Amino acid sequence: AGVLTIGRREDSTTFDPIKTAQNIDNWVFSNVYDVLIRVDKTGTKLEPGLAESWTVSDDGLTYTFKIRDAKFSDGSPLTAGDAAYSLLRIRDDETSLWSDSYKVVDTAVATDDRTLTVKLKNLSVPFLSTLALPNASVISKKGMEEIGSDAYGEKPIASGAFVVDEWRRGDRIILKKNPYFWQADRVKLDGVEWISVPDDNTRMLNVQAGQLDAAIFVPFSRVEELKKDPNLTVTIDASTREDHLLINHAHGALAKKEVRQALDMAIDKKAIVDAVTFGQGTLANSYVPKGALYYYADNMQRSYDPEKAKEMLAAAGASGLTLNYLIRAGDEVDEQTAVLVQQQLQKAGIIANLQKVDPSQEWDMTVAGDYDISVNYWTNDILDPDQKTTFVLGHDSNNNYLTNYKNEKVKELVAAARLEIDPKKREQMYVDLQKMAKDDVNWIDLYYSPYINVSRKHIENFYQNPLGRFFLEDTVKN
Amino acid sequence: MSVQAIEPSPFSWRRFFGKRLALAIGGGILLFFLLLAIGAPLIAPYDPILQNADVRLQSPCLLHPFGTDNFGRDILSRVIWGTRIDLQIAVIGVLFPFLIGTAVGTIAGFFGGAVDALFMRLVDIILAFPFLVLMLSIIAILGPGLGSFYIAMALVGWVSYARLIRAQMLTLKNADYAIAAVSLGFSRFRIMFRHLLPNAVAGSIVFSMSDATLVLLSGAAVSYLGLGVQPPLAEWGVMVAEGQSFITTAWWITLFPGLSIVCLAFGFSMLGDGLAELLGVHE
Amino acid sequence: MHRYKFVLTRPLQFLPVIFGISVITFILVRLIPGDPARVILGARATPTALANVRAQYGLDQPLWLQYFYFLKNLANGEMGRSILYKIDVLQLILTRIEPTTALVISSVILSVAIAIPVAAIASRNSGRAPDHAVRIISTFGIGFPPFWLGLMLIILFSVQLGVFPVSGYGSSIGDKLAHLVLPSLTIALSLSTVLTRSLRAAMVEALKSDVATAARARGMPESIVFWRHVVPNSLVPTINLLAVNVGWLIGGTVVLESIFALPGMGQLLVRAIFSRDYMVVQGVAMVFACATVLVNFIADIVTVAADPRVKL
Amino acid sequence: MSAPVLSVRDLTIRGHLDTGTRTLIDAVSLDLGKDEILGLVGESGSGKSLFCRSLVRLLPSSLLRIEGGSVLLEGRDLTKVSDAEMLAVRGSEIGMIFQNPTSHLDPVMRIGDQIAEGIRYHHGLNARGARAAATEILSQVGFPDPARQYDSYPHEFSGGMRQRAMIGVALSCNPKILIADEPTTALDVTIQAQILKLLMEIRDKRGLSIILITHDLGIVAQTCDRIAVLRGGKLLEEGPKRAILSKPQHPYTTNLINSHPSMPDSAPVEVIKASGVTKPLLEVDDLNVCFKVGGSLFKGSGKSVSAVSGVSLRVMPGETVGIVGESGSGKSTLARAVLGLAPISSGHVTFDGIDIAQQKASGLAKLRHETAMVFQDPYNALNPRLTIGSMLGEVLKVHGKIAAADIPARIGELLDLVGLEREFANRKPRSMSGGQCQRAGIARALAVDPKLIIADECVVALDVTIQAQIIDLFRELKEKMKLTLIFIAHDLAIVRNLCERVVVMYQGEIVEEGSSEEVFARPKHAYTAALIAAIPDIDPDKPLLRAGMRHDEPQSTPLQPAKCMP
Ligand SMILES: Nc1ncnc2c1ncn2[C@@H]1O[C@H](COP(=O)(O)OP(=O)(O)OP(=O)(O)O)[C@@H](O)[C@H]1O
Ligand SMILES: Nc1ncnc2c1ncn2[C@@H]1O[C@H](COP(=O)(O)OP(=O)(O)OP(=O)(O)O)[C@@H](O)[C@H]1O
Ligand SMILES: [Mg+2]
Ligand SMILES: [Mg+2]
Repeated sequence: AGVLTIGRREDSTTFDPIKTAQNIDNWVFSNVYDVLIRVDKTGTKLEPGLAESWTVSDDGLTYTFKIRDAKFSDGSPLTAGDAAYSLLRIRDDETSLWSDSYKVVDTAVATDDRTLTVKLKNLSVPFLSTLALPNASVISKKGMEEIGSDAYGEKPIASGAFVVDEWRRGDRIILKKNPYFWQADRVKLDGVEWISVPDDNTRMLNVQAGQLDAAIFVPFSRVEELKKDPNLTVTIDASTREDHLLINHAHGALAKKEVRQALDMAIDKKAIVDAVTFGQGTLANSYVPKGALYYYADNMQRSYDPEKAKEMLAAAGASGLTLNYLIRAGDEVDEQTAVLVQQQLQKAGIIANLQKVDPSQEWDMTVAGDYDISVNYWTNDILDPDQKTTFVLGHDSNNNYLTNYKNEKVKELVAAARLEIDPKKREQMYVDLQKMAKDDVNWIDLYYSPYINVSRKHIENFYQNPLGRFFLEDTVKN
Repeated sequence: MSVQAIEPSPFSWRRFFGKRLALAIGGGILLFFLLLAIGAPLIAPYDPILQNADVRLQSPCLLHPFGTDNFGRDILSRVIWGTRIDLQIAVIGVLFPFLIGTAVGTIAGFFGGAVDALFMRLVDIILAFPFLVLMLSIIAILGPGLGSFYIAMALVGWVSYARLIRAQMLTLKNADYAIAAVSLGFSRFRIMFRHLLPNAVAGSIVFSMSDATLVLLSGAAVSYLGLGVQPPLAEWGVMVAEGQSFITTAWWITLFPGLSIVCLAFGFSMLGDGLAELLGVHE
Repeated sequence: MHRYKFVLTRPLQFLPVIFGISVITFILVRLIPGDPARVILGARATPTALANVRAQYGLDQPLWLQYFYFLKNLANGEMGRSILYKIDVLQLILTRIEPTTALVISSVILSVAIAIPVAAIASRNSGRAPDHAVRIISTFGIGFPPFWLGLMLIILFSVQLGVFPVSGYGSSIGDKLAHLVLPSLTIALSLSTVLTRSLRAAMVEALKSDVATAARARGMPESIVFWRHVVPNSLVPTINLLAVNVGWLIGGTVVLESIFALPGMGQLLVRAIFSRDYMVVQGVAMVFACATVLVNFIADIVTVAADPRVKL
Repeated sequence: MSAPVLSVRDLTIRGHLDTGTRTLIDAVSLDLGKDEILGLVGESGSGKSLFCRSLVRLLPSSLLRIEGGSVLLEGRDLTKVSDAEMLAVRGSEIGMIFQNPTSHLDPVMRIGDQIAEGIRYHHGLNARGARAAATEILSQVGFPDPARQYDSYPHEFSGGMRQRAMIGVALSCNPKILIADEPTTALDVTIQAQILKLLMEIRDKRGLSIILITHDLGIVAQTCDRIAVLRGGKLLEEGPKRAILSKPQHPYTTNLINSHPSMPDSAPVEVIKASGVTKPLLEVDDLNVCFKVGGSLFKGSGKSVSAVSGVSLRVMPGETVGIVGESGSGKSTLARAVLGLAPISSGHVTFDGIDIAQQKASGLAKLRHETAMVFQDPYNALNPRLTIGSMLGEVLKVHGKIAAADIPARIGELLDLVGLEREFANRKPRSMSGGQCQRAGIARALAVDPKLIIADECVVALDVTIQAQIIDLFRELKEKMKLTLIFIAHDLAIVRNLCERVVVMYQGEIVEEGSSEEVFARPKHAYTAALIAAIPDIDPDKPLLRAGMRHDEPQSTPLQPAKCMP
């Protein structure tokens, strides 16, 4: 019982699932909306959501879902028609930011009230995973048509554990328990308030002073101190976040594999884990996050060796390399990493000129290829590694995550892995991809970091799965 | 005219400094910082950007009197080197607005009429223009760093000086000696800049001292938003802003640069007070 | 009341100011490198998605046309649609006006409430210990970075003593007031020092003035001399100073809104600038501009009311 | 003399200043009898104000202290009584009227309330009663509509009315003694006469004793019973008015009496008949000057003030013309318009044959080269940041009439000419006295080597003795350098001493013009007659105010709705 108050950095922007691509929105959606298929607590398995069960045709092109007997928060029944509508909407609506990811859907039809049949245009193994994306949540067709997307984005009619009671823009979202939720008896809280407290210090102090039950985004530097407080629990949940150093392969000497390898060796990731994450992170050895599907734990990790790096650079004719290091302003961790990396590179004879610009400009410059190296991070949206692999190695429209990385063999393998139905073979393909990426140094993997949240002692079961979903239906406030 | 005996009075420090006390304190503080800035390479015990993983987050001790930050950099050295940047911020951040504002105010006040109306509308616009939008936009356009900051300060800051000088000019241009100058056939340029401006500028000089504090604080605010000087440069505002994460665990990271800002601001204020008394300016 | 005639004519002069600000903001925000479409799409952006977003918000139109639409909207009392929040900008701003306004007003009240008695004590003891103390404290007080001061106040009053809420805004009036105490105090600690200095100087001057001498010469005790003659005569120059500072404050609350998690316009503005939410930046800038103009207007009215000699 | 109501014994005031300790009032002893008006005269800085303020223990600064002597009021020594007792003395026993009513009246408080304030405090009346009492006082001091004027603010009144209000405030608690510190210095002669008359009436009505401070012996002669002369903080002499005026003991007093401008000068101004010269140097023809007041960018027509309307005037070379008239009558505006310093609305100014309006550039250049102006306020007319030498040097350089090498020598000559030591070249105005500054101002005018000098009230701010010196200097220069002089004053006596021709202005127009002798002997215009009558003569037997007294003052700021050209 009780209302859980959670402090976070920023307020949501909308509740219309197809109109946002930001975690701040998705993390609230997942407890307001429900999806056909969910990702489990460990972040490694799909489990039934609004779809009780499903079958896949032998050619892998036709999916048939049996829709559960559930209700929307306004009490109206949730049908296969709503599910079909939602899927087509995210594919077709012009305001959808996700249409590309669902272009693979050919038709989605409600064969009857409880049966949804989806036909794909072509084979796609990750398809089921994409249905777990919060943005593909099931919305009420009737509701949307009645009140329109603006009102829906403000106060949605949904079928999740909680409903939006009030949204005080910029301040808080007040959720209350949804009595129509099909698992309503699982929900122990009366409600949840997501409160935006932008300043990290203030957010922590709020929990320390007992004015918030919990806060997310605990800065690395505060973990040890908060752990000491007997009133608090610091929860460290595995995440899919991976921080990496982007390298612009199109710039001069960076096109050479040996130079990139030297760069990899010149960076002491351990020092970064120590100084920047205060030991909370773990060394990254693959672009696939640790613990995620098909993660290759034995992937190679180049050891820190500035001298060797220097030699390699000399051999590659790239001594006295000068790099333009782009930093996102306002991101403390980024800035700290940059300061460290700069000094490390110096030991290998590489001069890194730090260039700090405001976040959206940083993004612009990265896209324009106007950088040499820059730190970035990625968190998975879906369970399947295909999405990230395609973006990072698959040579699609974004120049391999803006690195201009080129390797035809990798490209082919990415496409093939998407179509491989046999999980064993598929896993092997992803292991190969991880090895090849490491060898090529498409970018430099730095570290994996967990989700760190803090809560008062009387809060139980407050945790996230690696994709970021909070399981507030399980959270207890004593 | 009146003939009165003046008896010499015994020496007293109070009388010696008299009204100059504020001036002396303010000047002393600024001189101290100036020397720090000039002598930074000699005085600072460590390289301000040198990281040392062994002494991270060291509280003040003999080796590091002000402690170290999360990279093991020596705070004292960073504070000393920061003096260079912060003095520069205060001086340049005030100098350009001062020059621009003085020129505009002189011309607007002296010529009046359409020129004045035009400039004053501009002043109205800038006064009503949200400073932050301008500051953040300029920084976003030109990139964070001191250059953008100075430009933004100059674009906004001149207004105060222009208003001060203009108001002075409006009264001074009707002063008898200004009219006398006209009647003597002096050129407008000569009257404006040789006769009126020197008499009009005292208030602005005094104001510039408190303005320097405002500029320092604006710089700190910009640092808080993460748009301060480029790392790893040591600048007080940035140091305070970055040290915020350690405020409950490593107070020394923020305290010393914070105190330096306060002290420098105090120096400017005192100097301003002293100048006000010396130049006979009333706030 | 012919002296108040400017109340009717003055608003006309606001129009060019507001218009000028609209043009400058419009140009300025668009000069900023960066693309709102990319910001909201993030790393997963695909070219079609980008084009879609740009088309939806008319960002693919030529600039002058965009400005034309902006003005057209404005004439209809609309400010366009937020790219980030996907709602009407005016509606968005309306939800954010109250905390900022409340913060500014409470800070001003608090600052004045501090400044007047402190300046009174200092000026009536001019040249003696209390005066020196006030001068030194107020000179020091000006130099504290507000974000640092704010945090210190939170640690002291909320975490250690637990008397005021740490942050946020609250819902009932009493609750809101409690939430406003610390942020306004942070502002007041620096604003009141500025006011105190000016007031003190004016009061010291007024205490020595002929007006005060004349009042003393007719046998008025010092308290009447001070409160009925010195204070009213010292307020006028400070009104102007206050107005200028409130003007600064209106656009400058962002840092404190952020520290104290007040859901105001400053935060909205910063987030909008960082995400290139053009319409919101423009909208907020306009609101800030109007507020500043309004504050100056009010200051003029107060000045006229406080000093019968002033004609505007 | 009846038993004194107030007697001062050996009063000594010292100032403990940064520069050392100075004795500012040096053992002064004085008595003030009942119903008596005691005139306290002395030059600026002699300690008159200080003396009076010390009587009510309101010294201007804590650095100045009463360090000896006593002030006895009905047996109590005011230098010893408690502060609380002193509050009761101030206002209800001793009332004060100050020199400058504008700065002493609270600008943000209604006139009536300022009077009522004291009544409420001292007599404990309620608001209504105090208002009635204050209204009564307002009518006593000559406010025509006291009930309405009670609610007016000081700035809504003219200087004369403000001084009346000030007197009202001083009378509010019915004091026995009134101290009036130069109550009329800031006022026009006609108004000065009214205020003095009012003071005497009040004295008669209420049986007050008055200490009247002034530096004008004429005023003393006209109003006081006894005279005390103060100089450098010392009482030089004291005695009944007639005794002092006819047989001054101290040479300083003699000097003071002799330099009073109302003394008919020994050498009458000789009229230089325009022999042969027929062309006037300066010709002003139907000149109008209007000022826009109010109005702004957005409302087109504000009101216009016609400061000078339809003035025609000719000045022959070598002539000395005086322009007189009360404050606001347009004297300065006329002077400025003539010199091209104020915009001309219509009419013509011809200088040495060139119409300035028509040949603007060359006309102005010629004007600037051949005319110069001397200003009223000696301090404000000099740039405070320039030394006298550099100021003169600049003028010489800009005009280029003499070679650069000769400039230092010429500066020396100029200083000699105006009677300043040569070392003054290195001084700044702040370190000079008013008279010295005024000489420097004259030197500056002479540096131009002008044909015409316009002196705008250039002696008003100075002490009588220094006034006399400056007038002598002008007379001397006029003869030496064949100058044409236009001398503006509101003090007729000075003009009569210096000028051969006089022009009387009233509300922007010339109401009378003629030779000095003629105008003074037989004023044709009533206004001129009133002006002359209002001059306090140093001879106590030529009583003040023969002319009829008006209680209401002439409207001195004619606000005429756009009578002049747009
Ligand atoms: N506040 C003060 N501090 C120091 N000296 C002062 C102060 N006020 C007056 N004095 C000195 O006291 C002396 C007498 O001044 P006081 O004002 O009494 O002259 P006064 O005769 O009234 O002159 P005036 O005719 O100009 O009013 C002057 O020498 C003046 O410099
Ligand atoms: N710049 C101006 N703007 C508006 N009105 C003005 C201006 N200058 C003078 N006046 C008005 O013109 C009239 C004449 O003023 P002027 O200064 O010529 O009088 P004056 O005879 O020299 O008076 P005083 O003896 O006080 O110097 C006055 O009513 C004055 O208010
Ligand atoms: Mg005096
Ligand atoms: Mg005049």
